[in-house]
Amino acid sequence: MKAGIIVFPGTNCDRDAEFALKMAGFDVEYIWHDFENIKKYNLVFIPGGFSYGDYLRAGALAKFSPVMKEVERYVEEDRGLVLGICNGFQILTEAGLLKGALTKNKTLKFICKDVDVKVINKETPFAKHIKKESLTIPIAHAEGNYYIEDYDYLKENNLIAFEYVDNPNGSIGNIAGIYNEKFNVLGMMPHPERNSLKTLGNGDGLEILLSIRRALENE
Amino acid sequence: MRKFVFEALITLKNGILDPQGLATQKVLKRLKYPIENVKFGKLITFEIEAENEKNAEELAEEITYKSLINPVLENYELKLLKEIEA
Amino acid sequence: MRKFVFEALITLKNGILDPQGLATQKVLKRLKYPIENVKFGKLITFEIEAENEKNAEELAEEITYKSLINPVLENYELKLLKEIEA
Amino acid sequence: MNNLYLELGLKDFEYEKIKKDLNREPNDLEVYMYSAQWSEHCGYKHSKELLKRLPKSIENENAGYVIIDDYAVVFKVESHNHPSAVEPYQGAATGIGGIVRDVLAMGARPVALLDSLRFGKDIKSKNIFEGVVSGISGYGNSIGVPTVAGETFFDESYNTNPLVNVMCVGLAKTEELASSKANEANKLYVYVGSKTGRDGIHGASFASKELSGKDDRPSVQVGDPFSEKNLIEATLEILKLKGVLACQDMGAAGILSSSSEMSFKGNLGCELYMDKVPLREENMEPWEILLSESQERMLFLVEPGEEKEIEKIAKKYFLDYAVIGKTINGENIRIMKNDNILSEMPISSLVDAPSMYRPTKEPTYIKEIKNKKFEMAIDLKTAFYKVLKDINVVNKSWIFEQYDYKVGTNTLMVPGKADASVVWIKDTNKGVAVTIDGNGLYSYIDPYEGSKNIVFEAARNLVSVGAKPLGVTDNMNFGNPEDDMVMWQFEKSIEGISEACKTLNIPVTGGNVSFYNESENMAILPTPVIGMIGEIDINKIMDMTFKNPTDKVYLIGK
Ligand SMILES: Nc1ncnc2c1ncn2[C@@H]1O[C@H](COP(=O)(O)OP(=O)(O)O)[C@@H](O)[C@H]1O
Repeated sequence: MKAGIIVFPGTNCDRDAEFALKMAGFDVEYIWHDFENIKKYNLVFIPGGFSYGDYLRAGALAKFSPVMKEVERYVEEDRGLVLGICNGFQILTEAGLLKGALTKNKTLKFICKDVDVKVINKETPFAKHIKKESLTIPIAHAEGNYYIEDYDYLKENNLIAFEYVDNPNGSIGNIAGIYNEKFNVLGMMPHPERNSLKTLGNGDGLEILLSIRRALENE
Repeated sequence: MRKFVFEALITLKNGILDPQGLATQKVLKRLKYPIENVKFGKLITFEIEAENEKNAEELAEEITYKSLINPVLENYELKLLKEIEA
Repeated sequence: MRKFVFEALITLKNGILDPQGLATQKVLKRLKYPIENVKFGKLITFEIEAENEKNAEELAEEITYKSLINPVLENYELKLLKEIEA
Repeated sequence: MNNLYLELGLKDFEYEKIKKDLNREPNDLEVYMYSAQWSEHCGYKHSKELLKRLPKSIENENAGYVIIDDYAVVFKVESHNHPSAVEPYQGAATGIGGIVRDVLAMGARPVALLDSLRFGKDIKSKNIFEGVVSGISGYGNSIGVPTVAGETFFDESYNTNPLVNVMCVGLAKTEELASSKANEANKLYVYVGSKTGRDGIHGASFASKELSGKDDRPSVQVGDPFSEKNLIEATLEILKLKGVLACQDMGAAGILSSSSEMSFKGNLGCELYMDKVPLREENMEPWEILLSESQERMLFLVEPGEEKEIEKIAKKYFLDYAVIGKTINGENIRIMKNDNILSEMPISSLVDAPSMYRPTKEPTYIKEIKNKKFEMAIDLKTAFYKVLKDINVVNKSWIFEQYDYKVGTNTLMVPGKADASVVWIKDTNKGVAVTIDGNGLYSYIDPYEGSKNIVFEAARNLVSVGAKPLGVTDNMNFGNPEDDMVMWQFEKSIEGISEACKTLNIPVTGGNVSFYNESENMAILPTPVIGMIGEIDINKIMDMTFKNPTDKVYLIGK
């Protein structure tokens, strides 16, 4: 299975993603944001960091990079799965590929710590092979407060992927991650790639990446 | 070509939590100021080169709506401030 | 007591680096927009309760200078927007 | 008579020396250049004699290093005390930026940050404290370098003069280490990074003057972490190019100090073109361009022809780029603008500030302390609770949870879990253990023993996670060096650090001196800060949690 990691200027979790994706059995390549062809990847991974410094709003300037038009087409044509973590999630919402928006944590501060998240919808290619009901995954963000006007819409369409057990940032409905309607895009604030090994935590993050690989292989 | 200066005033939509405003208000109230309803927004100014005022305004609108704001969270008001020497 | 709404427009002093403005401008220019001099500032609105306009304005000045801006980096312009029902 | 030199902080005897070195009166531009290069900050006037006593291993590079397996672990500490007093957020942020570029200039990828912070206890200090922490968080998190450890202490003597010491650790394969020494004439100086503005002009001499209060408003440097992150990636790519010969960050006294020092190290001269520097502001004077401390800039020395490749990389990362000078034979620095020579003078004079060391003697307060009797005025239980509640003892997670201490996925020991943190060197089973420590109170009561103790404490911190100490970087935060008491404290402290390092048999690989830390005529506690690096087997890392009921607890030592 081939994973492509998109690297924007300012992305800083690209190498972490490479490490974890290899751990989960993917062949991994980097995709510089100017690049225009991503068809060959089974998984497109948009990692965390501060693309363009997050200067206008988190993720706002990255959506104009040429590669994002390709991501849009990739999703439309259902070429594979798109996973956006942290800044990746912010970019996907800014680009309109996921609903809602991410805004400043209600504490107004950056938060770096381990949190527990419940797996809400397991009937998706991303989550169907996750065995646990709840996972311990690190967060590290200043703008992870998820907001959507029509929360019920998410709920009714099973678009909620993960919920915080103990809401750290003020997200509506404790939302930690959501899907798009086609279930081929997942955005989440917690960083599974930072907990892909026992020595880096308890390894729970690997569960998600392994689940994705298995689903892609069994398609 | 002519050059126009614009100012975009960007505010949070009604109902969106403004933690910065709230925190600032709390601090100021603790200092005993008779203050309410503190709200944080953004002020972005920029210059547009265009043939005429109308074109400039259209471009400025497009830039503001498509790039400078997030319509899920924010409202904006765009003002043409002045024309300057190109 | 009466109630007045103020708007503080806060901009960076001349010569102070504006990384947000620069990065935004670079991206917009790459999208071929004829844009220059993008500058980021803050817009803060708040309400003050006071006996009269003069007192309200003095308080608003004080709050803005002492608490809302960083005089090392920023300039400001304070506007009385309107009076509202107290 | 032109009194510019006095306004810029040069002394009469220094001016006389300049005239003698030049064999003429310096012009205004040259007075500016000297005032920056001979400031305490760049010239180490009061400290350089004493620093020679430290057991140093690596001379004259941007940062020192120790070796673990095939890797050079590059590390250095630096202070940003005065900028943080004036503008806490930006002061701390640009402090991080600066130390990261020091490590980067060695060709190392920055992999960890540490911060040693000291604040006062008044209301203003609270703002400074919060501003500094968010500045470190804002900048460090954005560039993707984890802040893995630090220390925080509060004491009245730091009211209005906080100490913000930051340390960066980087990794490079030993054969990839870069040099800052220019080795041949007619090589090009290539500028890469953000544009030059009037930021921090006079910063270098400013850092060497006491803060007088209200009107100290130098033009504040603002950090741009996005450009820094780009600069990190660009620099690491550029250093892989074959025609790139040397590299240096532009820190204090910016273009002037970086180019002259690189040339001086190679016994060469240089030519700098003021009309070629990328500028952010209009009508900048040559002295402003030379001395500007605009952030996020690097200087490379390259083979003619190679600049095209550098340009490509710079463009990729949204950075400015320009050929701004070259090395020349001889020993002169020549400042040019549009083919006119604005100044030409020997670099050796410029980079060698006169030493101001003078013998010191023990101040009277030491005896008073020694003779003082202390009595325990409260009962043990009350004391116990008082200690637990003390601001210097309480849990510091409020601080470190604002730092992204996990980015890079190498942090094997996170803050709060042990006395030192551990950063994994992926592809090996080794880790770098890191700690940073100071203790102003001990160093005040007895600068010699107190400083020794800090080195030993740092070593104990490393040993407690299972690491073997390998090297030290020190940051000397002291008051006004023209004060006899301060100089004595400084001298004893250097002796203490030297002695402790010799005992442990580890070198001091680099460091930093910050003088003039005082406010309202009160010097801060003399505060040497020690950063220490150790080597550890990642399968044998210890934390401090008790493991099982009935396990025995031993006390070792006396
Ligand atoms: N307190 C100190 N202990 C040991 N070495 C020091 C100390 N202070 C400065 N140095 C050394 O002096 C040299 C110049 O330091 P500095 O001017 O801070 O470097 P930079 O060029 O990065 O600003 C460096 O090699 C540095 O390691």
